[in-house]
Amino acid sequence: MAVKKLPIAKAINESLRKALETDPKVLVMGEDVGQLGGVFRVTDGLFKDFGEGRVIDTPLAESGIVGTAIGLALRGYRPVVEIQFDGFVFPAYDQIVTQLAKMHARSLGKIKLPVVIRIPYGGGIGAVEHHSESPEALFAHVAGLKIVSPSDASDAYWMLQQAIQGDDPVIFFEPKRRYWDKGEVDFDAIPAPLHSARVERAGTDLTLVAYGPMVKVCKEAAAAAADEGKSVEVLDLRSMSPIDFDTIQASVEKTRRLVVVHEAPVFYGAGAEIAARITERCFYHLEAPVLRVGGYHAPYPPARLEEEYLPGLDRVLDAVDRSLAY
Amino acid sequence: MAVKKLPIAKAINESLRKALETDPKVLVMGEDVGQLGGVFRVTDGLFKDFGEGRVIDTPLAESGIVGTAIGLALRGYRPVVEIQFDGFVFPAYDQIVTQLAKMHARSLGKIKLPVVIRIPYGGGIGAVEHHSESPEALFAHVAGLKIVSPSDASDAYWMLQQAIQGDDPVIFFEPKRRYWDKGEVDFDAIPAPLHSARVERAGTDLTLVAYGPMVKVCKEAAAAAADEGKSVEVLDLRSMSPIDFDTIQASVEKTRRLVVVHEAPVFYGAGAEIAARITERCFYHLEAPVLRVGGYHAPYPPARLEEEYLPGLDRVLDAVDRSLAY
Amino acid sequence: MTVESTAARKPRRSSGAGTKRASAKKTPQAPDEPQLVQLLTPEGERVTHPDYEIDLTADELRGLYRDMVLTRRFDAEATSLQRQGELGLWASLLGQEAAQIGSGRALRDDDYVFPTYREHGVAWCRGVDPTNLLGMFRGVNHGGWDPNSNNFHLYTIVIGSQTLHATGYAMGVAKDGADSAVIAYFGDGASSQGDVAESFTFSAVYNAPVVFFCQNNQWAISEPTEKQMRVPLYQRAQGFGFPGVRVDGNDVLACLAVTKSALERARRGEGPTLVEAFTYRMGAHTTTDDPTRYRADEEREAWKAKDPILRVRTYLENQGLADAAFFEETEAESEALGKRVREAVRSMPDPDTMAIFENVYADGHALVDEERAQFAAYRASFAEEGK
Amino acid sequence: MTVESTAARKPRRSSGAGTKRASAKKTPQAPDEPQLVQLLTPEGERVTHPDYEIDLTADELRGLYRDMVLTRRFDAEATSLQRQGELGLWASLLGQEAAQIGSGRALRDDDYVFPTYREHGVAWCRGVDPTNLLGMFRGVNHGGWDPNSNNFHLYTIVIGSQTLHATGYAMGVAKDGADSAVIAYFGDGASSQGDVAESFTFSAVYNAPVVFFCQNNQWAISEPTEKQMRVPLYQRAQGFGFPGVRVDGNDVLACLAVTKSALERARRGEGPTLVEAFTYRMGAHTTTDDPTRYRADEEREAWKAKDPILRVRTYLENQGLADAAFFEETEAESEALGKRVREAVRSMPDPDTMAIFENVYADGHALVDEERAQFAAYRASFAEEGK
Ligand SMILES: Cc1ncc(C[n+]2csc(CCOP(=O)(O)OP(=O)(O)O)c2C)c(N)n1
Ligand SMILES: Cc1ncc(C[n+]2csc(CCOP(=O)(O)OP(=O)(O)O)c2C)c(N)n1
Ligand SMILES: [Mg+2]
Ligand SMILES: [Mg+2]
Repeated sequence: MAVKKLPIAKAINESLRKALETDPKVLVMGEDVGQLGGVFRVTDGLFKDFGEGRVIDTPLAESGIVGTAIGLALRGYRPVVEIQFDGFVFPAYDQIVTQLAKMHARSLGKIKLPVVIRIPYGGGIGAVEHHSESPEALFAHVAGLKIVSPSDASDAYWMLQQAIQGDDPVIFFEPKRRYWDKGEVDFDAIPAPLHSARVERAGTDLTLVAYGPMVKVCKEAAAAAADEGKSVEVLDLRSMSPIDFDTIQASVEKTRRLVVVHEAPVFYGAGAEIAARITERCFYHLEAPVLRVGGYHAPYPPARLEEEYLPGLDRVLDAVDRSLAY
Repeated sequence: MAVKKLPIAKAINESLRKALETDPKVLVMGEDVGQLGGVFRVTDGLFKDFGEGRVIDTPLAESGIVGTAIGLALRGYRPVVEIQFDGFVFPAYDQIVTQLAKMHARSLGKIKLPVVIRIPYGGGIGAVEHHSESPEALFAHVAGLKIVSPSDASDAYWMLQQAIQGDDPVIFFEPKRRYWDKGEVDFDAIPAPLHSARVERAGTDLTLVAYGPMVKVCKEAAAAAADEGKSVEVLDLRSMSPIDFDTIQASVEKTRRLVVVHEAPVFYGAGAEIAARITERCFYHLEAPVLRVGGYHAPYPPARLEEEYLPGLDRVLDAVDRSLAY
Repeated sequence: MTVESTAARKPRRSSGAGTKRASAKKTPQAPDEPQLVQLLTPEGERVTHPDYEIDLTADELRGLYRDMVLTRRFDAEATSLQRQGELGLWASLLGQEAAQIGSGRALRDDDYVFPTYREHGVAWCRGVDPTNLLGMFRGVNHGGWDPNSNNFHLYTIVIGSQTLHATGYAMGVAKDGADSAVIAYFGDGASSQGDVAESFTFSAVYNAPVVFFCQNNQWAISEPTEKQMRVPLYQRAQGFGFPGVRVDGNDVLACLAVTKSALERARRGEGPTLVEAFTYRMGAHTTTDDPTRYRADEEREAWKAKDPILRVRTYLENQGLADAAFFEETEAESEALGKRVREAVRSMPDPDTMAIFENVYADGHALVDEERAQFAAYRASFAEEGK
Repeated sequence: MTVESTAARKPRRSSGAGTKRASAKKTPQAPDEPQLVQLLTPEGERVTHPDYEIDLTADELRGLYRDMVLTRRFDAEATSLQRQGELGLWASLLGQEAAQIGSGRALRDDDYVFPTYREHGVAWCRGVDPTNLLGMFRGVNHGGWDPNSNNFHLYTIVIGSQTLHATGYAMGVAKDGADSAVIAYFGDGASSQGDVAESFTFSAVYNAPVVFFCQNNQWAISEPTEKQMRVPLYQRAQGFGFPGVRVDGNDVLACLAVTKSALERARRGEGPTLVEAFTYRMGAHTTTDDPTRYRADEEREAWKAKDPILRVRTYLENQGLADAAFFEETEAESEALGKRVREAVRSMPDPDTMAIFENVYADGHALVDEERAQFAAYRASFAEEGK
């Protein structure tokens, strides 16, 4: 196998396949994940190869999907659940935050719930309402869950492997508008720890932190800034809970400026947590307040407005300039 | 009427009574709110006086309660819904965040949903699991909702009046461990705007921001600090969405130090948003990073541990000291 | 072949749950077990049903035919506009015209409708301008009409949610002492959602004047009804304490009669009814779907023989209730509708960018005001640069 | 008076939904309509039922009696420990002993139980040490036993959630090819929750070996069953495609027989069953509740005459199946249990403060580690000050 160039969706598909092959306790379940292979074809071919006992088309009920996944995990299975779109996870919210997240603690550690919930999230695909949301902060606030999001094919493959192998519930946010972006996956690699941030591009003047779909935008912004002589470091956060503050801190101690970028609304978003904590850790290093670029405090708009709503190159560069102007 | 001294629970009861009397479209609904008068007796006597047509005992289904309240609001009613305890709001989470919050925008303003959701929240009453949570950040992140919490009887009465009169959905968090704390209610007062913060105690050395049950703790902390010669200003935030940043900013420009206190977990909590935004607004004024005191990233513990888990006087004073030490 | 016999895709349990497997003509019915209600056979033959009779004038019959033809035409136009890139997505109702027009024409003006995202035919009956339906599929808004102008609520995408809104609305109708009724549409897939069950409970407990109208079109995207239920859906109602009835969803007369009867029951204060319209989604789930991945052509072909429009045409012709001129007129009218819709969509303006910040709150919100101002200033800075 | 006749608190609809109102002896039953299953009358008279027979030895009968007496004693002790301030709260099972012991004793060791917060009698049958149940009510933990030691899951407080866990677990049992069964307990109030309906759908679709055991104790805190349902709950099952049966929940023999039969059905691969045990919550909802605010004493008195323990005692005595020595022994045993529980609770240690940070994650979490360390340092600073 060694190295292959794959789109993110295919990397996830391969990762699921690998998990199904390796561990007979792994199950894939969700709406339309079987026969159809998922609305994004992420589970394509798995039903055919592993059968309906392993790749399960479920009734149309998200609370039921997560609730029965919990029951299956109690029986020793390792369900990998698909929620069809970000906006449809909320019927399962109760099962996720009161049951899935808390059962390990409730049982004083006797119960482990290795359930992975895959959610294609974020905008940029011209969809109708509820198909473009970024609800990660609504999960990251909840103790007992781990929240991650890959930004490229290699991470998509490996982070999902790690999520499935771990014994904690993980919400795995997939950047749906990047599903078709190709990248190299080294199937023999030794992956970085699941919850570590990664320096995507080194720089000295300012740090950009992003995750999921915004990593690409930030790398483009850094390249554009370089043309203007500004050296921008880009970090891929990869994990929103826990957050690898050490890596951010190390970067900010060097660059002294930080801008956090995500699609999710800024208000009470991940950027707030990062800004608050990094300001505490780097109070005497920061030359400018941590700036945040993200969604507005408004419902995700209709498709014809999403280009303006989503943080793009210009808005990131604007924040970079504002930070550097301090 | 004029002025009466009432416990918070009774002030809410009077406010509901007033609303039922004034507006025939106001309804009170929830589990056990009728005959029983609610598990905290907050709706005591209303069923008797207004009948089952206005004070409605509902089936045991939170999504159904909020979903039918939305339908009633579409028909022109103004439902005031009770969720029995904080930990039981999550079955209704989908209806709240995808329907209640977004329908006004979805309809381009044609539909108004004046629904108030009352939630007794927070710990300190020695309860079993799910009865002591502080989930406000999980709602404040969502556009379309307004989030408030009174800390005393007067605010309990007036803020609920304002919430019911407004045309937006409001989540009204009631500090359950303060239900029996008495305070004066002036029934002829002209209340402050619903979403304004209030200076509870003036000071010059540091600002403490809190809301709901923690306001009392912060006032005690300020008094204790005064004994040690430290002048601490205490703000009652009152509204977690929107947040009255102007009032906080004005205070911090004076005191140059800010500590935010809430029971909810610190990670991705309201304190993060306040810290991030105030740091941006007051970057050159702050002598110390904004510090946060709140819950840990752990499920709310069993009752015998809650005194240690909840931010108390000592932990607030510790943060005050740490801030002043910068 | 009756509609029902095709329905039995796999053997059902033969226990006390009381399913029936084959044609109603062959199996004697238990007295309390609803039949598949049919008033017009696929061959265009008028049949009777003891509980559901309906007496329509020729004008009314032609009207139903016209509604279905125009709805289908509109739907086809929308599908092709999507292919041309004018719409981002379209959810076709092809095959479900009778269920929608039959139930839609059973309503009074003061009744209130809670649709899913596929009720274009019902919208038509309510007088919602079809071009208004296209805004959300084009991506210019999330709902382009005033629900109260036609008592037709916005499309609801999150499956099942609207059944609770309908129930609450109906509770309000009862409180007002009005004799209006409410109808909630949902799909076979939606029947699995907890919200739908909760709406059954609430409506039963409060005796709310609501009709639950399920279009069982056999599929929830790629999942057949066996993934949602073990026995026919209409039977679910009685366990919640109200009647359920299965109607031939491709028979506009039966859909009209059954819905009318359920609405009248609601008006009389007798509470909710579940109507299961047994029909078929002839097209893809939406324009992004590829049904060849999960279902056989033969199934679709079998249902084609039960086309809801054709049987009415046959009936009208056989009975001499409509002449060639009528059919030509309807054809012309439907072409004109297609043209109007096409033009309306092509000239539909993009929303103003600042609309992002509008209508988030009814009474305003400080943060929205702040972000609106910042965004305006940010955009203005580009305009200046551009100068 | 039969249990059933008391049940009809208000007139039910007389429609096809098929409710029955009065004593089974008076009303002829439709063939497919389950009777209220009873094998031992309130007067201690042994009666038969065509579908549910059971043949128990004297030993077994005495065992059931003993289980119920000890469970009641334990429950009374817990209530009094709460009054003494040793527990923060207690949810009494008083009146529901037969439902719990009957169903609990129907289980095999390899079966798995998903309780609510009131299944102290079932816990007893599973061999969970009663003192372990008290931890969460005392506030020292949220669940003090290892679910897998006795195949008895932790108490679930959020209403209805556990029915989905049970269903998923049962799906796993079927996947494993095991012939174990799963039982999910819930209340009449819980039946309104969407999760419960979803568990009915999932278990029906996947034919999961699960028994849904509803203790209809007539009340959900202050709300009578009319606020949750319009027709008897057991009827709900058939609309989801599996059988429902109502059993006299104060009759331990009937509960045992009916549950056993449902479990066996599950083992045979025939899927779920809903058992509605018709019983009564003799006490308050919990120790914080005041039922005088919402229900009449007479209702409680009427149910007292149907006490689940008394009828077994009468039967044992009348049949000469137990002598005075047995009753004395049981009494002594129950006193000893009370004493043991009292002592165990009083000496139950408070949890270590640092437990706040334990078991949040199985594989750890950087923030928890950081907060644990900060908290430890913060506490240590007080210890130093104290020096
Ligand atoms: C809560 C939720 N989950 C998933 C989806 C994605 N989704 C859209 S339509 C659909 C199938 C609906 O099937 P059915 O209820 O039968 O209606 P139909 O589309 O056949 O008219 C699904 C799964 C959704 N919209 N909402
Ligand atoms: C989701 C949820 N909502 C509300 C509550 C509060 N509550 C606890 S018990 C109860 C009544 C339960 O009634 P029932 O299901 O009949 O069980 P019983 O207590 O009678 O055994 C309620 C409303 C809860 N625990 N969970
Ligand atoms: Mg369908
Ligand atoms: Mg009950």
